[in-house]
Amino acid sequence: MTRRLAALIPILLGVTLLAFVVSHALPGDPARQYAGINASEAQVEAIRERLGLNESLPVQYCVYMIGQTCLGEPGGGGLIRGDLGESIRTGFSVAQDVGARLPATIEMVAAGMLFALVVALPLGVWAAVRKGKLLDKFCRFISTLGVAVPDFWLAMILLLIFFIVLEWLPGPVGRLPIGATTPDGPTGLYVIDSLVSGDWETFRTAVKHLLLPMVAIGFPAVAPILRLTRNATLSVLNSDYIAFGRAAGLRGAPLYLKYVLRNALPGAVTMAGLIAGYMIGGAVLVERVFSWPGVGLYGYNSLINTDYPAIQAYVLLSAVTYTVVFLAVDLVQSLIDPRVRLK
Amino acid sequence: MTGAADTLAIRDLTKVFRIKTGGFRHADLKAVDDVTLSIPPGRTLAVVGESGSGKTTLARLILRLLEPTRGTVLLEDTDITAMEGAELEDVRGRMQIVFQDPYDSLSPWQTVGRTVAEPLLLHDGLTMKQASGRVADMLERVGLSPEHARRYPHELSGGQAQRVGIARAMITRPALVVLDEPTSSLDMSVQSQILLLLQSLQEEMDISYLFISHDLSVVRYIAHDLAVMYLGKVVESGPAAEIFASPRHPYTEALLRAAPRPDPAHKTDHVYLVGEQPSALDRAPGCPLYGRCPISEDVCADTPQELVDIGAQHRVACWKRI
Amino acid sequence: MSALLEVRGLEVSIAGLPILRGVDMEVKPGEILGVVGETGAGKSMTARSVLDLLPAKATASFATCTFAGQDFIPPKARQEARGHRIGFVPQRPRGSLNPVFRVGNQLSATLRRLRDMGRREARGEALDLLRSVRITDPERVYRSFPHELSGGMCQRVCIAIALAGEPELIIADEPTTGLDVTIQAEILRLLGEVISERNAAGMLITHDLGVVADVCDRVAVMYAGRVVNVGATAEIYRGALHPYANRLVSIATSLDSGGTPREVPGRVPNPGDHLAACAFAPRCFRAGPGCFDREPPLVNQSGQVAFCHHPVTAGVVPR
Amino acid sequence: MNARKYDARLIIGLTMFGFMVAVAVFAPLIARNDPLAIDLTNQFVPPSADHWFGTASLGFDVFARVVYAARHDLLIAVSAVALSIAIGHPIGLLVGYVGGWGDSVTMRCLDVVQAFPALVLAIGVLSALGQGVRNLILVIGIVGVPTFVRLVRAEVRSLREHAYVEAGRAVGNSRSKILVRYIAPGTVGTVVTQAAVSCGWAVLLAAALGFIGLGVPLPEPEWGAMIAEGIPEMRRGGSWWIPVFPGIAIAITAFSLILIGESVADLVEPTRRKSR
Repeated sequence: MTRRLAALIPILLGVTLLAFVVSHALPGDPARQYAGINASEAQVEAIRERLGLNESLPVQYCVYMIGQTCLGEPGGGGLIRGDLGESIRTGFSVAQDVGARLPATIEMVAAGMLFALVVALPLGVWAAVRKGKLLDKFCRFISTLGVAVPDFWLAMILLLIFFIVLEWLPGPVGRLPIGATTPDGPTGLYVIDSLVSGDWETFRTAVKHLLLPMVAIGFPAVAPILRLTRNATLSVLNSDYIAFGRAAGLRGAPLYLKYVLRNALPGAVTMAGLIAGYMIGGAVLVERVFSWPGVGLYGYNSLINTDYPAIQAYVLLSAVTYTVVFLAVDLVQSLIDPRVRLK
Repeated sequence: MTGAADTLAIRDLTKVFRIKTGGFRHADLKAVDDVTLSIPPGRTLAVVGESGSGKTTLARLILRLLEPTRGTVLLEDTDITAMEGAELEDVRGRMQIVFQDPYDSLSPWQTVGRTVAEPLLLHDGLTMKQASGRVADMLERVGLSPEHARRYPHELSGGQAQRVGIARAMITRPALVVLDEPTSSLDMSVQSQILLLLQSLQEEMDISYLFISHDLSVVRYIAHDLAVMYLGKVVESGPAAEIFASPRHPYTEALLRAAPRPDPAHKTDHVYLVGEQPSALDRAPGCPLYGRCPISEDVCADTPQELVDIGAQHRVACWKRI
Repeated sequence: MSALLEVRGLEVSIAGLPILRGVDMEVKPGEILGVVGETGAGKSMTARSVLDLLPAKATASFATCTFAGQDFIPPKARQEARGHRIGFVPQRPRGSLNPVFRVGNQLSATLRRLRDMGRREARGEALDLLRSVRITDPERVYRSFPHELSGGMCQRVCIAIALAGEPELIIADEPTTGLDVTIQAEILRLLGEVISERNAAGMLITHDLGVVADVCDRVAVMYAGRVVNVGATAEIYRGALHPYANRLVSIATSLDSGGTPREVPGRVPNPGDHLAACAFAPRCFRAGPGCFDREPPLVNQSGQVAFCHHPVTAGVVPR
Repeated sequence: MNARKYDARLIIGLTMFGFMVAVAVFAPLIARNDPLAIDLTNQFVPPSADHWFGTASLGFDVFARVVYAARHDLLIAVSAVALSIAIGHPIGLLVGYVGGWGDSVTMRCLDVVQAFPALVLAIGVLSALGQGVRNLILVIGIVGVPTFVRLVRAEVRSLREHAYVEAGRAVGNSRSKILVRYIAPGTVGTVVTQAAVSCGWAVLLAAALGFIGLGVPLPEPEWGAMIAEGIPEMRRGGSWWIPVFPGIAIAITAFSLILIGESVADLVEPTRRKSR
């Protein structure tokens, strides 16, 4: 446990270093991008000075990590104090901006994951049991197709069908209709907050708004989970211990279900981690389509406004989140797999 | 035995593996522990032991596929222990190996002809064309036809693949061939074919064999001399006939008693040793068999046992059986 | 004496390739039958057919199949016999135990299923079973995961599971391959003992003639999907009628005595290979022209049965 | 016995991919209209005989743009994957075979790179480097490197354990010869398989970057950017043809490539297992 946590430190350090390199050391000139195309050379130089871009790279990294302390000046700041800089566009600190938008993304990704699991797990087991039959072939087709369809396109197709043609679900206006009061609650997840406070009307609206983003972000994850479940189930079904269990007189669905679930679980957990990473990346696309006010949309808006600190923070936070999710997966893994536990 | 005439002489050969035991701790595992052996020209020394006895590691050390921690290896009176690079690659022409799994020991991307010719290309500087005549001869010698040279390993049966492995090992007429369980993954009827082939090749080319096996019946047939290993130690060595007739070490005795024999009148004696072979990490500092041995006494636990000659080259590492 | 298990005319093919081509075999009450043969001879397939545990693409048909007088041709009868009437000891003991459950759970789950026991009762019985397969510290083994046990210990657990349903027949499929020599001997003796303690019968599948000589009362020698020679162990080792069986025994015994083995030329046929009327004819030292196109007749001599045109009878010295 | 079934998948994949390649190569013959032609009198026209896929803003012909975009998207995907292999394959071979210190450092570096979701990393780098086809290829190629390093490294480490590698050393081959003659050939199959799948991913990644405005600069046609044009139309409630057709083009391309990769993997796997 402590070793795993210890192994996390160099990775996180590397992540910050890479994020720094991407923002400071690449051939592009951030100051010029900041200043815009029409800025004079003097303006660019002023910005360069203000951002500390005239210092040597190691010093810049030091400032980036631990703030002005590095230059012997008061003022603090730096990554380790949670200072991600100030957004040029909104004027707030980036950490504050991101914090405000995080629940929206979490709500969407969690719903998407749930959707993917609910669809893929039973289908995967079923496809394995009926290996080679029509259903299995159909599942294989779907899983290949699912990987090939871009999620942002799927999002628009869903909108076309359910919003424009059928008019069943709301359009791409975010989490609630424009002007609606947001439910108060501890989690910031509207579906849960409204449920807790018993506000049924808001709950229904929130769910309606969540449905399409959920499917759009969850659908690409169906394929890998389905495939993993199918293969895990097959390897259990073809294992020596199932053969021996049958020879010893164990029979029927309980045997399979218990064995398959228990043996396939470690693999499924790993896969969930990978998919979480994929969704964190994909969020920017789906949020863009649905105007979903999450971290991804924030990243996108920062991008088109060349809001430099915000973009860097967005990139860095995605990586840190992914790393932490993976650590969690690793820990869960060691709890559920006795073979890993031993090591 | 005088060292001068021997094809192979190894002295105090030792291999220690560093094993991670969790966290940042590790332990030293003595896979091969102070082994001294020699093989005269044209003779077969069989090294017998169960899995974990260190016999395979010993073979890898002799061939310099693994680096020994300590000790020396003399091949035809040349010390090869410290050889490196091109010098070592050269000496490999004089010592060869035949592996247990015939398929796995042949590169799936090379034709049989190329595989068999490779030692000639590397050591005699021949081209593929120049080598092809000798390859064809060698293939015929091991009971294949020259047209097998164009095939790939997956087109061969197990027995044929093992013949290719033998052809590769013998084509440079080496002084020493290590046979690492060469028949144990083959069917019985094919097994005897390979054994007969190995024997006739030895007579023809005067090669020395180091024959690694756990199968006593095969060893009884092919070996002139025998070394029995347990947990990295040689516990008994000497002429094969002598050891089969009167085994002295309790472990050798246990092996011989436990091996089922194809004779309904002979019933195997099953319970000679207690329990199962421990990990080499957990063995007693004295006799490795301590704890399982039926005749052991307390002193065995921490008194190391040296091989002692009890006459006629028969040596045993057990103070109670000298 | 009527047979406990009788199989006649068993044919199995996998994806259209014939694997078994008319196997006749019987196990008598209280005896241990050794089934011997090389790779692809069909030893395991025979056993699996009896338990209806063939691979998915395989099809099997019997002319006769009875167990203690009961018709065993309906697959359901064979399925219901698993564990209850026929116990099975596998080839790879460690892989045969589920890696994520403790072995004690696996054993007591089998007991609860086969003997309708409650949780606590099953646990007690499981510990007794572990003791009966000579495990000295059953409590510890009960709590262990398979990867924490040695191969020999896993095989003892598998034997305990095979015994859980108090079966009348125990089929062991190469139960000692992969185990150390000294452990092999113990496992074989254990198998022999638990079979006789329970007045059960045994079928031991192996390629090792030493193992057969050690524990089996009778031997069935298989070649290319058929039983070619059956007889009492002593008779087979004294002089098998079928040239193939004869050669196998002679190779084993001559190696054992340090003598030079006789050579059997050629290789074991693969499924799908074209076979002569007598599949062994191309490799046989006694084969005549008839062997290739006429089905070999049944020869019944000196307590043995063999299918052969030119059986090795007394007085004929095999070349 | 299953060869026929896998062949069918491979044939479908190859046919579909060949079709897309043909579209890219023969774009001028296929599309009658100029993909860059502006016609302000014919904006947002639904599909018709003149404009098979309708027109977008500025009167762009969607059909011509979908067809010409194949050139950009395929070029970017194929070049990027070639770049990934050119960097990743040798590194994987080397660190897999030599192991030790260099291996650990390389793997930790990969851990760091892979901690970033591919799209997010590409966004970060592109926002610094600036737009352009060459930068797109560079970024997508680099994002794909870890996959190949890991894949080849894992393959090398398992190949290394085979007795034939030891046999190669025992007959006197040098270590470099072992790597080239005995180990490298064994990695080709998996690399080819992964190359096809990676090409599919690259198409998707290129389109995603185009979608958020970091792709091929306008007015050059690119599938992802064309889909993005449809977003404002969504709220207005029309012009379905603008996003639908480029999306289908992406899906066909990615689907065919992934199908090729998967069926080749299934074909390669059993023969490899048999030959070992």
